[in-house]
Amino acid sequence: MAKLNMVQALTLAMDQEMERDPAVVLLGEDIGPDEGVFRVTAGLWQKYGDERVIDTPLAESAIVGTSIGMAFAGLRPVGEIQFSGFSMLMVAQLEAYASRTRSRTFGRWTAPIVIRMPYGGGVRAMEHHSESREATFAHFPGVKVVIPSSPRNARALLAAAIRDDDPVVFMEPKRSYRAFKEEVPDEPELIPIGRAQVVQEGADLTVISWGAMMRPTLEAVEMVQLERGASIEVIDLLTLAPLDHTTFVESVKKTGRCVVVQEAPRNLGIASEVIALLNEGAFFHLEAPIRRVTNYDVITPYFGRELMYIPSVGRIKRGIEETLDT
Amino acid sequence: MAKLNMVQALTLAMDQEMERDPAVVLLGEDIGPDEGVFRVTAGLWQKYGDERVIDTPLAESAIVGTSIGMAFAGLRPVGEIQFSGFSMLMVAQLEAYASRTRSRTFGRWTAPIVIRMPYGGGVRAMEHHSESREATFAHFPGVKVVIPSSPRNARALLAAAIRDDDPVVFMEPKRSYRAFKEEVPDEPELIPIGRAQVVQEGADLTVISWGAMMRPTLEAVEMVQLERGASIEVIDLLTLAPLDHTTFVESVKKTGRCVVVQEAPRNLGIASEVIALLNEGAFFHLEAPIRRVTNYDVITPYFGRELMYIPSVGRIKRGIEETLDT
Amino acid sequence: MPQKEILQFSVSRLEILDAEGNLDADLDPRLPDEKLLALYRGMKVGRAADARMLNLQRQGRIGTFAPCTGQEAVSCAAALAMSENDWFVGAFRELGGRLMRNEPFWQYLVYHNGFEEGNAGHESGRTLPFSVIVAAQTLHAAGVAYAMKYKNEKAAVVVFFGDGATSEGDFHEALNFASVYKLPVVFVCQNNGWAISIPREKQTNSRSLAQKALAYDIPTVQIDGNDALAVYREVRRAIERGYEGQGPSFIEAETYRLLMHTTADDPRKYRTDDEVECAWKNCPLVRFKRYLEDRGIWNDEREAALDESIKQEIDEQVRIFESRRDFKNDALFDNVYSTRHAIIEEQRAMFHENLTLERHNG
Amino acid sequence: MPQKEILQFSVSRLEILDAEGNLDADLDPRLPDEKLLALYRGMKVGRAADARMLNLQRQGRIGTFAPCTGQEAVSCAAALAMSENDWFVGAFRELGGRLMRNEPFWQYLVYHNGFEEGNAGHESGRTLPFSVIVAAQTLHAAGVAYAMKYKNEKAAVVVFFGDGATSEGDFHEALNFASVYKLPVVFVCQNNGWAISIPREKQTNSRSLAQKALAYDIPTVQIDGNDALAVYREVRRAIERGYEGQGPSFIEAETYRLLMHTTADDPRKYRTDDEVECAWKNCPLVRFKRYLEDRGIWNDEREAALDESIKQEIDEQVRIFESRRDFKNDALFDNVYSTRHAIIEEQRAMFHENLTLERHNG
Ligand SMILES: Cc1ncc(C[n+]2csc(CCOP(=O)(O)OP(=O)(O)O)c2C)c(N)n1
Ligand SMILES: Cc1ncc(C[n+]2csc(CCOP(=O)(O)OP(=O)(O)O)c2C)c(N)n1
Ligand SMILES: [Mg+2]
Ligand SMILES: [Mg+2]
Repeated sequence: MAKLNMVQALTLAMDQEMERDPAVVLLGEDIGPDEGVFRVTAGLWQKYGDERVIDTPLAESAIVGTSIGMAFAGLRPVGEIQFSGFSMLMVAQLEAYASRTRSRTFGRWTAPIVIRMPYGGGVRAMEHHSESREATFAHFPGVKVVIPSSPRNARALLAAAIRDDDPVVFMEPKRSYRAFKEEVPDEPELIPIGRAQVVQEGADLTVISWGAMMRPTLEAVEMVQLERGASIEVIDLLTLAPLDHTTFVESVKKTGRCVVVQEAPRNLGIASEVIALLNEGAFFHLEAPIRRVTNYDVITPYFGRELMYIPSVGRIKRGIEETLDT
Repeated sequence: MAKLNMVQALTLAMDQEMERDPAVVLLGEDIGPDEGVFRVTAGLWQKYGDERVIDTPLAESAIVGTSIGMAFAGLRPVGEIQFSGFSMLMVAQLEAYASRTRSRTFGRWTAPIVIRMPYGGGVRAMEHHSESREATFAHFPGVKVVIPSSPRNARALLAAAIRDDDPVVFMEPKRSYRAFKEEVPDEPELIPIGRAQVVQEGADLTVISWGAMMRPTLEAVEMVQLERGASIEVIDLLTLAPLDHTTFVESVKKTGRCVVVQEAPRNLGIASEVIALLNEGAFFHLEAPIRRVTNYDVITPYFGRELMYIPSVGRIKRGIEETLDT
Repeated sequence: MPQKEILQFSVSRLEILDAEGNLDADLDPRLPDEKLLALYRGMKVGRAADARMLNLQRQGRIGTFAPCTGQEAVSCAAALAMSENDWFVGAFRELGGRLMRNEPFWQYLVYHNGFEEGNAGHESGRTLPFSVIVAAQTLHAAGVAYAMKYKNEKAAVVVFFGDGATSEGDFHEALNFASVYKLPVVFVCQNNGWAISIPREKQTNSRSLAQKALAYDIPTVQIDGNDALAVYREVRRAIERGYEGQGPSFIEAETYRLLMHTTADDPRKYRTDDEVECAWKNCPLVRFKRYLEDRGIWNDEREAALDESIKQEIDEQVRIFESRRDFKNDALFDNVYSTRHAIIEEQRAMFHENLTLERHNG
Repeated sequence: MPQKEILQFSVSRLEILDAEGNLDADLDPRLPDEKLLALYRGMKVGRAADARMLNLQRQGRIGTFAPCTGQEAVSCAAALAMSENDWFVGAFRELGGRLMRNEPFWQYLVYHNGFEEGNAGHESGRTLPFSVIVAAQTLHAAGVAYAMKYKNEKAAVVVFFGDGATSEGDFHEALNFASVYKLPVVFVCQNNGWAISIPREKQTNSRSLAQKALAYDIPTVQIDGNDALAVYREVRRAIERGYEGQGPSFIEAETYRLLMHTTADDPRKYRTDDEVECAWKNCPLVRFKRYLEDRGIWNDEREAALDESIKQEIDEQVRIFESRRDFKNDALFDNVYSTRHAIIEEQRAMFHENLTLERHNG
């Protein structure tokens, strides 16, 4: 058991999976001697060499397209896209092959690949380095989308993603990379993909979020609880596709009120689908409209203004309060 | 005034816009002598020549990327992607440049391009030829997404898209290309982008749809009206981004019940966002859960089974009936 | 130190057996008789299967497909040059080669009748299914080759794509990737003169497609793609180069698409009947038959027997195809993911309910 | 008719002024003094501006940026070779050239301080803004060039990109597109040896980047990119080729990124100090200064005066930058679309409400 930040936890997951299974290889830009621009592959090239930690040419479609080929031939590739802003270059391979090979061949061929990428804002990065595009990937049937929120669940989810027999887009909240540390067990640990986690139970309202938004969300929840004595249930989705709707539908049936906190723009984000599913599954239990606390439907702002646009603790808190008051 | 099918109406729109404005050029695969695989550019190469009706090499990112450059330099390019199934190859150019150039340069540079593509199933096409991916494009801030449903509105919307100063993804329901004819005025006609159309007014329930689903929707509505004497309001969204939520929120405030019919898979489709907006704007008027009648969250089925998966008149009708009965 | 030439490149062209049946004996790979006969049979099967599909399509018994007539030498001779351990990565115009790789024709028909079952379950080993997104499969080929190298397997990957495919970004990324890691990939460009309506000259301004490989320092050659011997020789050499760790090779095989692009296409809109008629004179089967005759291992009698045996084989396959119509309606829900998920199973239930009601009402 | 060579290609390399200051007088473009001085000034401004940005970045007054030190000759000499009507399409490492194109440095700083306003409003004419998605801008260049040709304008497009960019699919599609339509594009590859941590040799297995253009039959040349005269000469020739309807040209300019990839990068992780030290000996400014001195139009006094004038200019620009901090909070809502839309305006209202409450509470 060691106290690790999320970067270290992710490195640990890859290291242990590579030790366990020689079919696991990593590929991406600058993941070798440079150890990844966020150092997530620290030490792995030194330990596993060129063949298993593959520094690729600058070509995102190739990273995913060759991963698919490797998977066809029995490897377990873990590709890194340097920033999610560049991930649009590989969606054709994801949508047309990774996502549907199992279905279109009845399992004769499958593409068990992991595509890792840092996502989200708040680190004063350059343009195209701060997007949150989980909904783009989650919309493709057959793709699993996973976003951890802490070092410990990051390690356990990445290990599970690598062992998963389906293509997994694994999005890492870069704002949380080094934001805090957590005890992470030495022994491999897995969190099943496709399950949300009830972070805390409550009776008056359900807050749903994921990734980098979990920390401000929990902060806001604590403030509301302290200030008003409200009892709030908090759910960390962890898997964005396929959604674990049972967990949040049951929760909202109980609480009758819900706030969804999302870093991405509002339009067609994960929150929209959560609301649609709650509308279908918990309609007669709802006592107030479900509230979305999200970014706005504008381009991802360059860093000068980004913190005004990403949901803040204050906005989340107000969202919860107003929903409690409706 | 002539009776035209949708293909002819689209050709007419392009012809008239090209006559009006020499800055309008068309580019795409097989749009010249071959007149497009669906013949939507029939006669235009013969009339306007190689320079304005540009047969491109087989490269979708190039079609959109060079369109963006042309637009920077004052042209009004209308690119064709042969089938929406190949459109994923150009989303990087759409997301990183077309959608945000206006915002990121404060209007100093803009990308008024139109990207046309046939979408949807029901014509027994090959694999990757039957997808409905409007939600993918609609999720990008700054992109307008338009889908016509009839020859007349196809002509008027395409003309408006070409004159629009923003990037427009113009998706053509290929199942409706030759399905029926309609009177189309000779004189240019425009439908403002960003507005939904109330196709018929009603008091008991609102049905929302778009594109190829409008026809079965209207059929189902008529049956329900006849059989049960119900009064049903029907809305054709026409523009999928930005959504004209005012129109459908007002409608559902009045009717209290709503069904959304969508050809795309359910998860994170336009219907999800419509529901989220209704939840926000009409919650206290809702008398029943909003129902989604959509495809399932599976890969777009190859044609042997596609008609079982695409919403049918029967399914739509049952969706309306059940919502009326809730 | 002014301006000086620092690098030289060239592209050469190889022909062994020309349209008139003239043979370059030095270059003849001297295949044993049984291989020659297998190759001829393979090409004939491809041609006959294509013709049958055209019939079936016209009768509405299968959907749209892309005929391969005229291009049989490329995929068939390549298939012959490959071992079972090598990987066959096709696009959508390699029927002859696929059948030589033991893909059952009935499954091919099932697929073209709109059912994913056509891609399922057959044990054709290392033959990847159809790939519709032009050029995408070139990256899969590079990935498979990486795996072969990684696992130290003696296996190469032969990937097919058209002249049009050379314009796509994925093609470029695949060649670069294969070159950087010296992967055992044989890039076989079936230059059939057309990408739907776009002639080769408008697809690119290059004087050859073979020269595309120069950008990556990949050994390259242009061949007459209707010359099965040339195809065999070059693919074989390239595979061996791959086995020996020498990396990828590129082959531009010049051939011609004698029929429509797909059954939904009308080639009269963009090319002349003259051009097509001319191209028929280059038919890869005719010259190969003459070669067999010249070697004294073929005659009209054998031809007739072969035709009959192929007809029977195809009839049998069509019969199997026609008998396989009991496909599960809800099959699409089976393999969305490797394991069951509540959201998919709920939708499966909805699907069944809808189908039942539909039947009930309709 | 066996195997025969059908096509020959070569790549040549051009150097005019070497690192020691030796000049090939035949190739010297013989620029008039004022142009030479403008070029030297441009390179010096680029260097000084870079250094200032490094300072500002370390003080937290601007964000991450990509320094250009060592590569000034490429974008500056290209800018000098261009007319106002030509288009400058850059990536993110052409500071010197951008400033020569009259992009105000203060705006460059505003941008790098995280505000889109840095791209707005200045009248730098045909200079496109920063492009971060590697290689994407090569397609924009081809599109702009198409428009120029379509409008019969005498204008070429000079597009810059790195060695790493040559691996992207967009690069390939752009070259093909430009070649097919014979567009007036000058593709300038700033081969600075590295793409972040990936050395040129691992980016591609080719012996040169210049040879990438052979795939498209685009005229190509490799030059010493630290030799401003060679850059000027080749860019100018290529622009003229464009004017004359001869289509695109490709230039591989070999240079070196003397500093970090961006200020977020630590180059010690992947290259040796030795290598970098060595590279400093090739500094494009040193040899150019010697050239000016040899021509008798430069001396230490002038150098000192220039340094002083540049310092003042940069100080002034930094001062303007520092004074521009009154940016609208809600600016992001202004240009989502060309016209206002209810959904955006509702969100703008929410945004203001949130900001007000935030201020009130915090
Ligand atoms: C990415 C992509 N774009 C467009 C298409 C539509 N399409 C199918 S085949 C084809 C032409 C392919 O030409 P070529 O590569 O020469 O192969 P051929 O059909 O001649 O065998 C086109 C444009 C596609 N399948 N994929
Ligand atoms: C499509 C894309 N992938 C990855 C990146 C991240 N990235 C920024 S610059 C760079 C290296 C670029 O190398 P090169 O083209 O040689 O240009 P240089 O930085 O050396 O000027 C990378 C990988 C990006 N900006 N865009
Ligand atoms: Mg072809
Ligand atoms: Mg570089």
